[in-house]
Amino acid sequence: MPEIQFREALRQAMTEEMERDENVMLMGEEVGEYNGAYKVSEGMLAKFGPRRVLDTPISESAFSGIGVGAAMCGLRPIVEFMSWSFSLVAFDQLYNNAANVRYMSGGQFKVPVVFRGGNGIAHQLGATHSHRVEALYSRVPGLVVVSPSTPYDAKGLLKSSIRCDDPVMFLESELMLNDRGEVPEGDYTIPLGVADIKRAGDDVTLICWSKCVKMCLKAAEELEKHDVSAEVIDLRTLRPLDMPMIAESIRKTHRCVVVDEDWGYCGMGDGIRAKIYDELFDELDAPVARVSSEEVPVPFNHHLELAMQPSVEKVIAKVNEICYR
Amino acid sequence: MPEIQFREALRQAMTEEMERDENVMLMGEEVGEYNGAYKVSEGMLAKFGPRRVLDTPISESAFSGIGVGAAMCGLRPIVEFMSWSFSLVAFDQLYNNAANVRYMSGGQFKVPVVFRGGNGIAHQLGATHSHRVEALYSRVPGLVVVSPSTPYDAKGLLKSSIRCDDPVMFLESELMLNDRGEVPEGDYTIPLGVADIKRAGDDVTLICWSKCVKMCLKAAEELEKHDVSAEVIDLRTLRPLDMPMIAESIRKTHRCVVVDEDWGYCGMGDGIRAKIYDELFDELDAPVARVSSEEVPVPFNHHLELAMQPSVEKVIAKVNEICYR
Amino acid sequence: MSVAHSVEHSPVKSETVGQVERDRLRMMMLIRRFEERTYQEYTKPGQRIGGFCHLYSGQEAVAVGIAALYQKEKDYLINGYRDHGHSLALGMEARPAMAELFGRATGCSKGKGGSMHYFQAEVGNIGGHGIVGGQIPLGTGAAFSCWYKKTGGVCFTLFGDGAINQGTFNEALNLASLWKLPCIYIVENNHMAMGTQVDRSSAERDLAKRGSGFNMPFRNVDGNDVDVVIEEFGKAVDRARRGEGPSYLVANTYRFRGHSMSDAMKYRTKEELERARQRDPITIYDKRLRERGFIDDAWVESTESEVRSIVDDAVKFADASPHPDLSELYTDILSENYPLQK
Amino acid sequence: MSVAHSVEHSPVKSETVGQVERDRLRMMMLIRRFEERTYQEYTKPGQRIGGFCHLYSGQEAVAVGIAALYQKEKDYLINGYRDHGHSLALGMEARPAMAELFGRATGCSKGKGGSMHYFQAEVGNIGGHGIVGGQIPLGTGAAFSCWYKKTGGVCFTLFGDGAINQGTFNEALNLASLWKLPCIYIVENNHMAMGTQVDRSSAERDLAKRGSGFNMPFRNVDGNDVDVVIEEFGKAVDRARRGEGPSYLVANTYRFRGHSMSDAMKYRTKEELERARQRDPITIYDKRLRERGFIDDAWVESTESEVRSIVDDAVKFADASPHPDLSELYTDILSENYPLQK
Ligand SMILES: Cc1ncc(C[n+]2csc(CCOP(=O)(O)OP(=O)(O)O)c2C)c(N)n1
Ligand SMILES: Cc1ncc(C[n+]2csc(CCOP(=O)(O)OP(=O)(O)O)c2C)c(N)n1
Ligand SMILES: [Mg+2]
Ligand SMILES: [Mg+2]
Repeated sequence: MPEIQFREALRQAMTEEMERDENVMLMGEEVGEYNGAYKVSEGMLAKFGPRRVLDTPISESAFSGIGVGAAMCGLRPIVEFMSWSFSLVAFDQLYNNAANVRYMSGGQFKVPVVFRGGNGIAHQLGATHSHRVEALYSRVPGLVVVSPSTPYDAKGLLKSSIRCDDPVMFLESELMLNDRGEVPEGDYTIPLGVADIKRAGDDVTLICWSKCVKMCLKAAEELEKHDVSAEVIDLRTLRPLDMPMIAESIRKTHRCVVVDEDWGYCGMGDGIRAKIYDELFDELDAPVARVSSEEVPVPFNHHLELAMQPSVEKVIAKVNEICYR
Repeated sequence: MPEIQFREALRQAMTEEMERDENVMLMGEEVGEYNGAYKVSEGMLAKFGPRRVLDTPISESAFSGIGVGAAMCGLRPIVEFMSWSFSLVAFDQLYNNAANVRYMSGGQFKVPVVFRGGNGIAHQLGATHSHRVEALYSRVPGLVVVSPSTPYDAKGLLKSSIRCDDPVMFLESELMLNDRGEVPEGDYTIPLGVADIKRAGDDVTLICWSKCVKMCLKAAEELEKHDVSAEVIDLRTLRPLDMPMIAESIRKTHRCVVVDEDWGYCGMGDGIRAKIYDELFDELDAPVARVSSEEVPVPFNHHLELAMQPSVEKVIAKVNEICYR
Repeated sequence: MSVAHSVEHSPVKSETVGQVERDRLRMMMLIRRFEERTYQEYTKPGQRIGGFCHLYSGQEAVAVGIAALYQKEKDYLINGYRDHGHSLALGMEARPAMAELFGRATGCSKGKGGSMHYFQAEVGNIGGHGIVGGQIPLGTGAAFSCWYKKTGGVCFTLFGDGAINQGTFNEALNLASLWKLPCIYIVENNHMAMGTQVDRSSAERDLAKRGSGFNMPFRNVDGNDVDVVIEEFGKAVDRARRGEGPSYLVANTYRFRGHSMSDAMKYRTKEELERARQRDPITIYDKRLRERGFIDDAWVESTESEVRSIVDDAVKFADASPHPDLSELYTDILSENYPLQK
Repeated sequence: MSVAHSVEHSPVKSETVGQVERDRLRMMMLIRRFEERTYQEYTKPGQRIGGFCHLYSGQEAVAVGIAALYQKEKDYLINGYRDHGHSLALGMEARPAMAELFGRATGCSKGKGGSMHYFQAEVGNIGGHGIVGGQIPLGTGAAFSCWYKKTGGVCFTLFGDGAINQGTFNEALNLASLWKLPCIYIVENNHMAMGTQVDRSSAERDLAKRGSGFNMPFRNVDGNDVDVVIEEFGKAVDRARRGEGPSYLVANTYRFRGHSMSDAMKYRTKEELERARQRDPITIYDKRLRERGFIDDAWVESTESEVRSIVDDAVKFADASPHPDLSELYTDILSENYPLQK
């Protein structure tokens, strides 16, 4: 299998789906002539032309709503946010329109639109450009939230998201775009709503997604050296959540740490932990722990920025804590 | 003590603080000549004139940002949202600007602004007009979130919020504006960050705020008849959370139900429950339960709308469940 | 000549001379009757209609004028929450319309949307929307789909005089003009946003000028005269269908009722209302059709009683209709079943 | 006469003829030097500057022209993320400015804000802001505070040609004009939004016209000629100080560097860049001051080396400065201690 970059995997998914379905198109800031702020859509304008690859003005509310409206009328738009942090200026279009139009119309409309872009903390972009939006959107009935951790998953999940008839919030990470991995050429899909065990283990379950998966795998390696066998579950889809797989793992390990790059309070990690407590309370030998970012705006200074976030060390420490070692 | 309406308590707080401090002013849609969409600001334009009570166009992003910018420059604006649901079109101004400007400037600016209005599900206003925003804002470092349940608390908390040098999201409820209660004339304040035991009990702790407090008090009465003594904690401030009071109660009752009108997943209730699990795991004789709204957009039909929400019956059932009776 | 013009645009085929015009007057009368009956139902004891409810009485010429230009097989219409009139004009039956107000399972949105959220997918009615200005990007997206598929269709995107102060207005109009999308932006200027007069909400009192910065046609239109609406909107529609891009039109009209049911209308004088009554779109068009000899007292009387009985029947139907089953709470949220393998 | 005009506006008191002008040229040279050195520091191996970094080279006349009109005791200035030049022009020392890029505790925002978030409260510099268009309402709020307190102050609210396509633009300009707030809205039109030329982002290519619908003055200004900037902006400032409300000005200029450090500028031809160099604001002003006999080669040389040493010193200072203590992570979030009893 060819080894390619994360960004290429995303590009392959979009390109193949656009070849497969005339109604799929891409719009966003700098996706065309500039070939994408992070070169994800490189070459796509040349390949598909200006009708199907559209550069937008800096008007997130407008082009997000255009994506939703066009989806209601038979298209399957892919809308790129240069960063998910910028979706906050279009929040109403996603939180209200994308999520509610089907319900409010009594099911008369489907909304097959994909919103995608980089999510989370990158490298010294500061408080306003480093938002982690998973909790904001995962809490909304009517939305689907996907966040891949490998090039292979990225391609398969993005293709499924484009074929999905519901609005999908597809959360990438700017810091992962250079990651390389084996990705089959041509068509394959990965189901939405199914997590993936990235590493099997017996003593503790590490729940993570996106950037934190690599971190958890590293932590698991370290823990192995100290005879702690950690199972790493990559959620891949944050809404709907794959509780069956989580439950199966915890019934085996009886211990769990959720690793969340976002602030803790009312975040993704808390939502997941609450579901675990509700369904698996009696299976737990220790509290379901959480490693998340410090509750501060993201600072510019890199040392502070790193200190704020989850780390391999913090994950290991938390595991040891709940394993009472 | 005179008995007055919730809306009058809010009006007294604003009026007294405007008399006390020339830099306090009120702006929002229909707050002036129309005397407020829900008559909270009735008579205030006549009293203070158009310089201090300003009707805005339907431009939430602009007037929210004006509130933040004016606060950075020495004023203490009160910004009314006709409904907190409409804050979603101004989301970036609150989530980014109000919350981050102090941090990003290295502490050079304070942002003494109060955003207030009706939050949550009212009466058949449909999916887009019934949002419960507490989790959206309570998760943000840099913001303070307050939500009163009685006219007395409303006046004391709003006065504290107006005097507070940090941005305060003050969440009222349209359905409570007619509630009557004893409210002292003249000045008094209630501290921010301090919860209130609205009813003492020994067997189970009911955690709630805003509209759900009445519901929990009713449930507690019912439970009393069946020899279950419920303690009702009205959080009053959702960020920062009064964990000491919650802890004290749970150390006594060892059982807890959080009642949250919002969707469950990644909501306020989950955030509170996570904190309880983290700090009090060994004190718990049962899972920390949650009664929240069904995970669906808010339907128009009133029967469905009611069925979606927490109720006295649901609270009682949940209490019985975790008391294993 | 505006008649000729409108016929050329109208999907309605008229057997007899004046039929098209009579149908338009009849529709305005039906909308008026529907709204006034809704008012009675809402305000009478044992209220069976709840939630926000915004009546269209006085603005009928806009919706009916649009309907004359509307091509059901390819056009779209989107609107704010004052959406009863347009939905009826595009052919929604009074029964599902009234049933929606009653929140019944037989409503046009199954009782899940209510007054502010009328939808009728099969005619391209992509809805009433409650968030002021929130529908402007959606309508632009519908126009985008026509552009993308080259259908020759257009999207009528309606909003109020208050909505032009939302940010979406600037973003969407610029983008639609930049891409030459077939979007007809229509401000229904009833001169009030809730209790706020236009001169207290817009620094530029001539609302047409608010659209002057987007390199697209912008103009004021008499929104009380259905023939003028058809004539003026028709030019914009032709332009859009020719692929020349969007237009921005301000239909100046008036609402006879309050903003919503709770509005005491303290901001309004008897005199102002009286002046407005002189320009009631139904009176204007009634007079014109009489002059043209298209209608007489008899026709008006019979049509009056016809629309009355249609609305009476709709109320009976709504009242007799079941509430949605509680299981409906959980349907129509997502279209797919998950886990989803495709 | 623009000199007279500017002097009348300028807080700077000039002892000798031409001093004011020399100070302006010197500041433009300092900004240019600061930015070019920043470019070197950012791109050289062992990079000590991180994050997004947007250079101002080529646009100096706008910031320096504003500074000539700016009254520190009562005015405010707010900007996007391309904010180094304005901050220096308003009197920020090169040391805290450079230290902020290095993310050090001695930076103007304690290393917490970075390049995009320069703030200097004591001169009314209410910041650089990273969200495109997000600062427009904040600046309007600063102007509101001047209006409310009747200080006679104004707020210079700057943003780029791409930012006019954000919704906040429409909302804020209308509201400021409606309330007659002393806000000077300034588009720094460098003709590019990242890789997007104005004619691909704005349906109306004359950006001045984008401000035509708000019942406020709007016009294009040569943003490469500091005297013209002072002259034209001065009229808007006088008007605002007189309480007659906001203005909308488009300062047409050019950025010599890429959008940010990662920009390969494939969209730009050598010829275009050459044409732009002909209109370099520093060259233009240098030439004029020579003609006026205000400067000569000697002055230019000594000033060159002066600004060079100022920037060298700033880099040394930044490099020698400590990183913020990890405890700083938790400070400057809230101003109050909770529970809060007041
Ligand atoms: C974003 C937002 N802000 C406020 C409201 C509350 N609101 C509903 S209708 C309305 C007035 C709108 O007036 P206009 O746009 O003129 O339309 P009209 O009601 O006159 O048809 C307001 C303020 C809302 N629904 N959405
Ligand atoms: C809401 C938002 N969308 C997108 C971005 C990413 N972005 C940063 S600068 C920029 C271009 C802005 O160009 P312009 O307004 O002309 O200012 P200039 O950089 O030319 O000074 C973009 C798209 C952002 N920061 N905020
Ligand atoms: Mg109106
Ligand atoms: Mg630019």
